[in-house]
Amino acid sequence: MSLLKIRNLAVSYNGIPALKKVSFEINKGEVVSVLGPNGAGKTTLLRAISGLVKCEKESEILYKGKNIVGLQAYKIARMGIAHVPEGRQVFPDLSVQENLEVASVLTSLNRRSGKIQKVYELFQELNSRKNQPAGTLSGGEQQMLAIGRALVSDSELIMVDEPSMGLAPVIISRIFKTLRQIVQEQNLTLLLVEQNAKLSLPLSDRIYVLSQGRIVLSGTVDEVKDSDLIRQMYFARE
Amino acid sequence: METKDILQNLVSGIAIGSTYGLIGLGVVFLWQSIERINFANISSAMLSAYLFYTFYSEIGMGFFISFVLSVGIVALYGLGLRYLIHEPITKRGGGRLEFVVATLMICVLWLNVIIVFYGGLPKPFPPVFGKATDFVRFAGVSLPVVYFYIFLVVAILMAFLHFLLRKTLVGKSLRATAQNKEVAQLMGVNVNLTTSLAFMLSTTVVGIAGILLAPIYFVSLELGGGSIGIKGFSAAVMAGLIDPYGAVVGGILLGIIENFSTLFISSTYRDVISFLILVAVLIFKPKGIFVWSLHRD
Amino acid sequence: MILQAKNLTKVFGGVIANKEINLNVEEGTVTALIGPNGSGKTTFINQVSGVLKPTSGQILFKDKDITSLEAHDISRIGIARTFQKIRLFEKLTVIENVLVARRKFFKCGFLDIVFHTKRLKNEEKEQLDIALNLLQRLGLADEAWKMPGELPYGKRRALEIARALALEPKLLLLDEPAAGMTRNEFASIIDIIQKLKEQGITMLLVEHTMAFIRETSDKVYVLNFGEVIAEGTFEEMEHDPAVVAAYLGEESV
Amino acid sequence: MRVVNWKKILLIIALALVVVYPFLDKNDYRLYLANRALIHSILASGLVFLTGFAGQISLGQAGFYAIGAYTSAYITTRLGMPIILGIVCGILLSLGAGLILSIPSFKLKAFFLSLVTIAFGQIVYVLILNLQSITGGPYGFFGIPPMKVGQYYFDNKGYYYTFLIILVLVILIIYRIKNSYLGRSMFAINDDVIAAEVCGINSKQSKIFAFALSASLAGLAGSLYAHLAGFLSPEPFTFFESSNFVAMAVVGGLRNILGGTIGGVILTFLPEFLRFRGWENYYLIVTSLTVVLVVVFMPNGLGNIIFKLFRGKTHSHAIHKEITTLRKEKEGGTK
Amino acid sequence: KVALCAPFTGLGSILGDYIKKGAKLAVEEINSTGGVLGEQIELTVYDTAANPSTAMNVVRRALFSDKVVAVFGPNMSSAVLGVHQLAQQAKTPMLVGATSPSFRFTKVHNPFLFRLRADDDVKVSQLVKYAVDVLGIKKPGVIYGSTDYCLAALDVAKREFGARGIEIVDAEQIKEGEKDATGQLLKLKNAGFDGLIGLTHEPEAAVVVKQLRQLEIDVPIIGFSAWGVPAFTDLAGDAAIGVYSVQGFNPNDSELAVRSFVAHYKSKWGEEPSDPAQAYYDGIYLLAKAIEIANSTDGEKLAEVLSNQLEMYGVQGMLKCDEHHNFTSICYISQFDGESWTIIDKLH
Ligand SMILES: Nc1ncnc2c1ncn2[C@@H]1O[C@H](COP(=O)(O)OP(=O)(O)OP(=O)(O)O)[C@@H](O)[C@H]1O
Ligand SMILES: Nc1ncnc2c1ncn2[C@@H]1O[C@H](COP(=O)(O)OP(=O)(O)OP(=O)(O)O)[C@@H](O)[C@H]1O
Ligand SMILES: [Mg+2]
Ligand SMILES: [Mg+2]
Repeated sequence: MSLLKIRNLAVSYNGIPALKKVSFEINKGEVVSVLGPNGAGKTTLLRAISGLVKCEKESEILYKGKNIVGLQAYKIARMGIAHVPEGRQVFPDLSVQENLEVASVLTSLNRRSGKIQKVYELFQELNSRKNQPAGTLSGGEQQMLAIGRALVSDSELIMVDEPSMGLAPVIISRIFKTLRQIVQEQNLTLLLVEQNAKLSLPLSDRIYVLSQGRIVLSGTVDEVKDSDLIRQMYFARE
Repeated sequence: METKDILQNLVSGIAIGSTYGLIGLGVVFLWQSIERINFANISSAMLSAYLFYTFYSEIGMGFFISFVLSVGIVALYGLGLRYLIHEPITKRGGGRLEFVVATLMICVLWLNVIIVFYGGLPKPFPPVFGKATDFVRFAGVSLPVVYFYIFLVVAILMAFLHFLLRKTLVGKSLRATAQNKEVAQLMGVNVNLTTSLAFMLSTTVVGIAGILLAPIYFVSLELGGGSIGIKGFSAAVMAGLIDPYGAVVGGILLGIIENFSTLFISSTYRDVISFLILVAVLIFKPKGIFVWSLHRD
Repeated sequence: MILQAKNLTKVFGGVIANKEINLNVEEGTVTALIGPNGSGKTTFINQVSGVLKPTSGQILFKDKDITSLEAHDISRIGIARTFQKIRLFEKLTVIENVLVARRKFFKCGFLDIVFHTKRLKNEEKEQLDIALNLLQRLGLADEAWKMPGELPYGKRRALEIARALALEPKLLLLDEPAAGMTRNEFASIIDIIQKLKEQGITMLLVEHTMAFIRETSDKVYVLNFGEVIAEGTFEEMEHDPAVVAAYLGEESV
Repeated sequence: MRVVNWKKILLIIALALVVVYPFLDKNDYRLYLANRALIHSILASGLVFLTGFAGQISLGQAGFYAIGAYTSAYITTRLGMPIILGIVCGILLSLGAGLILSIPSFKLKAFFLSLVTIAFGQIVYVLILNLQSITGGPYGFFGIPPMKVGQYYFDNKGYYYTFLIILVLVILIIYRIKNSYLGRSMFAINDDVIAAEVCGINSKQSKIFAFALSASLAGLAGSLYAHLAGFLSPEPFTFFESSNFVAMAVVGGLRNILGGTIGGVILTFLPEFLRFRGWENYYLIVTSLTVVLVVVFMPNGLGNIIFKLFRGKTHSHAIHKEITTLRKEKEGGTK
Repeated sequence: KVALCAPFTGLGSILGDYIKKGAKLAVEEINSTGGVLGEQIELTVYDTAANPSTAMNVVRRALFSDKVVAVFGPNMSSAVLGVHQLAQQAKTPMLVGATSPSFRFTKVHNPFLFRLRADDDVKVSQLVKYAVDVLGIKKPGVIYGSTDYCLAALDVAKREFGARGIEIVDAEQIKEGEKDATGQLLKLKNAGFDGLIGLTHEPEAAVVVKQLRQLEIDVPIIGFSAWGVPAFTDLAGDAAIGVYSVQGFNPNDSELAVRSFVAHYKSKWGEEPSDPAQAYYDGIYLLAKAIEIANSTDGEKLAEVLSNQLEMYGVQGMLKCDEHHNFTSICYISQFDGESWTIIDKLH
């Protein structure tokens, strides 16, 4: 059964449509990538799922069979959907440790510190900055923290908006390795928005390509890998 | 001048300063949880004092019931501020300044409402915290009994708020909400609840303060604005609006500065002196005296 | 040498973000600054642009000491920058965002404003034209009257670059200009950078995308823990074991 | 050819009414109030500039108002100098105070700054109370000469036109500043200081300028008030008066060029009109309630509503008239 | 049609209530017995917010817009000074309860301005006299407030002590709203004062006496008129026992007129009157009488009658306009015994 099923999702800003009747689904345990040029509506898609933007009437977002359209964002988060927003939005005046603690609200008490410890192991850069206000971290450190926050929650579906943005190559490969690992180990589901197709494709089971608010291409990685569209968009110079 | 007198002056300064700190606690708490300065919060002190006066002295209810009732009503007042003022302003795109003006005017509104119902005359506060002539004397220094209740409550509230904000998940969620409401929601924080909590707790704190301060400030309009408001605000700001401890220390510092400028410089210019010191502190330590860490962009 | 940093050091509390950095930028070239996260690249740019004051050391621009100048003075003598975390004027329209940076080209004074002279009107019109042209060059002409908040990430980046260019800088500091772009989008940024280079604008850029660095840079500096650990051409750096270990990782991208 | 534009006609009628008002209403009390409203409008316009355009807060504007008032009073009454000199000195002195007060604004964020301004207001107030030899202290300052031209001593009518002209000039100047590169720079600083600095804008200079301008306008308003009233006492210069001024700016609309005027007029007349029989206690409740309601339900101020009525839609603030026309040309060209 | 301008908000809101109640009582009594010249008195109440600038607005309104026959108030001396010329301009009598000597007729020469209470010059002189002659104070210390009311009193006190060759050892200010006077009192103590002269408003008076008790400073305390009212003793509680005050009115006076006024007032408002209530009560009667004598409501005629012809027996005894345009100069020296003020002396 599909974990997340979206039908006719439409979103518009001030009357200008950003998503036009998008439909797709994600099965449990899958890694799905969403690709698309700037302004395609990728971020909007994630924001609509987590309840941060209003959808048009006919939209349907079924999570575990339950329609979550119109629910408040925190309720959606509590159902097990984690969202790493675009542009590393940390709580600037909270320390690194406190940022992670707030994110562990939904985790059962006895596992919180263990999960936080895991994040520090994954991102040693953060370990030495536990008590630094997150607003003073470097760009990449903030991005690590933002991803780390999603990892400490007990969510089943993790949506990540451009995780590689601003990270050093070593870290990026580390992150993608980790993502692959935890998806397998903990039977998580991952919805990935990532411009770096070279990184995200090997990780993904299926791919959707968005353009101007519509899904223009979809399929398993092998099906779409050689399509002109993908080549042109992501591997043009190689 | 005898050392005994100087000691007495110091103790009195600490005492009056702790009343500023008590109001400052509410200011810091609200700032930490929604990043707003709420002048209407100052009215909570006056409202709870008048309510307590009505329940206890006029209707004749017991101390405990009167206390709980008045503080409870003031807590609801906090909720009202949220839904009737904060939310509509935010929804219509108003910012902090609009909120400040609205709450300032609410402050004025309450003053006038009290005048209509109770008149402008200050009312004597019932001697629940000792009579006007009850003093504790020690080492040549004396203090009205009520201050010991105040010290106790200041200590408790300060520790409680500090613990809440810094050590509990609820407090951290409150602060997270203040800094980024949207992302806090993504973490599963019930922003709705935390915001209500922030408003209610801050009015409750100031409401409790009101009842305790009434023996000193009388059940009067002065509890609802003017100098105590500005001084409570100063106490909080001196401490950078960061920490409950800071608010209390800031308040006490202010009290001491005031009393010593009276004693050694001039009673006429004491406000000028204490405000100049305040401004100097702010210029040299723009984020408050207890804040050292540098923030960047 | 258009820019020289001499023993530049910046300390935050206990953290040494920049440690005695010596760095030179040759006029007319594109120099890249790379390094792991938190190695002090943004801190370096912040100091050159005057946003942060160095703890010690010196910054020379065209052989003049600019260490103690304020940010607005530095931007006026020809150093412009973009921010890693985009900072646009969200309450101004796109075109106004660019016009703000044209401030230094206005010659009219306060009295011109009060009396609303012809001269001022002409100047405003002139600057508006220049701004519109700039937007056109960066593919933002259709968005000129929108608010920045309505733009997707990529266009916000482009707008930030347009705003920096509006200062007509000699030296342009770019902090991760290609972050969050698809490949063919950053191809267009590479184009822009090459065009600017042809126009004689010197650039210092911070990027984590190696393909981007490879295509654009003449020289690369590598930072680690606030120190320069290597410098040279991209090819040299790509194979420098220290750089690979600290930054690129084994399976380099 | 064109349909008659009734909005324009209405506007012209309204303007005409403003101009001939003193001849229509013989009531000395209302005319006096109108004069006070004009003074408040001048001051509140300065606040609109400071807060709405430059993003700085002042809860101590009554301090500048007082400095202007007492300076002019002292110079004209005690030193016997001409009134115009008194007013100029009043403006200069409050400008000086504004310059000093702008220094903390370099470092302090909004609410820390607002406390400094409150402190400034309090300090001025205490000084008025205690510098009795200069200000008369709580007894008040008496015998301030009225304005005159030649042998004509101003009555309320004379004041009305003088103040009206001053107000119009003030608004015109603020309007032009707002729509110039200066105004744009201010909005930019307001949005993001560091980004603005990097764009070559001297944020300190802008803040100094904003404080100086609003302080001078408050000083000007104060010295006009001194001559209109003929006597001064400390009470009109308290913190609550300062917050009343801010309320005027907000009620009128902080981002609206006429915000100060609209707020100034409304908040001067409203409490007076509410002095119905038997309402001596209630009128202030109603006034403050009105302000609360306006702020809560129209945080952009009444000015915006009025503008909307006349324009159909509001302008996004810093869009210049020329820019708009140019834009239309450009759009027309591409189509 | 009569205007009453008094402070109901702001600092002076303590007084506004008394003033209104006193005046209203008189108006109702007169109206119920047929009014004046067959017409009912219509009392319009205006709030001056204890702010001369607002007072200016409301007096203008009363005079030029509502065109009243006479104005009662404002009750603040600086406000009176600011607005009395308007009354002259409108040729309308203005009867005020403010007590500062600064606007005596001999000083401002406004034939339309009258005062309903003994002015502070009289009261404070009596206070000083009592302090020196009876209490034997040799080194007076003064604590005073920051309003014109307090400062005017301070000036008189300085003059009167000076005239007796006594030097005030120290004068300290406590601003309205301050709640800690430790510094001030310690300074007075260090100056070696042997008696406290209190020239502050009611709440500060309460603060001062409480802290005197706290600091165990044992000196006679004598305060001016703001100290001789229930508003002070209620707040100060036991700390006020033994305090002397000079009062303009004392409800315990055994005079018949006082007793009947107090009884009426109590039955109407359920509380004891204080001196502003009495002053404006008498004031309304004065005006009514003047209108009857003048047989008109013309301002000039009324002012003429008020200043020259009128003699009336009011609550305070015989009321007649003196050369300062004051109607009375009666005052009492009283001492608080924990329940009420016992009259020690009644002075004319
Ligand atoms: N707050 C907003 N107001 C108005 N329009 C918006 C807003 N946010 C996004 N849009 C518009 O919606 C469209 C989709 O934007 P979205 O941010 O979802 O794109 P994206 O695919 O995430 O792009 P990028 O890769 O640059 O992040 C864009 O055309 C954008 O201009
Ligand atoms: N105000 C501050 N207080 C404390 N530490 C700071 C402060 N500002 C920066 N730092 C630290 O200095 C280091 C250098 O930061 P900087 O932003 O220069 O890194 P960067 O090289 O730009 O990294 P990235 O590639 O992730 O953007 C970081 O470890 C950061 O945590
Ligand atoms: Mg996006
Ligand atoms: Mg960086």
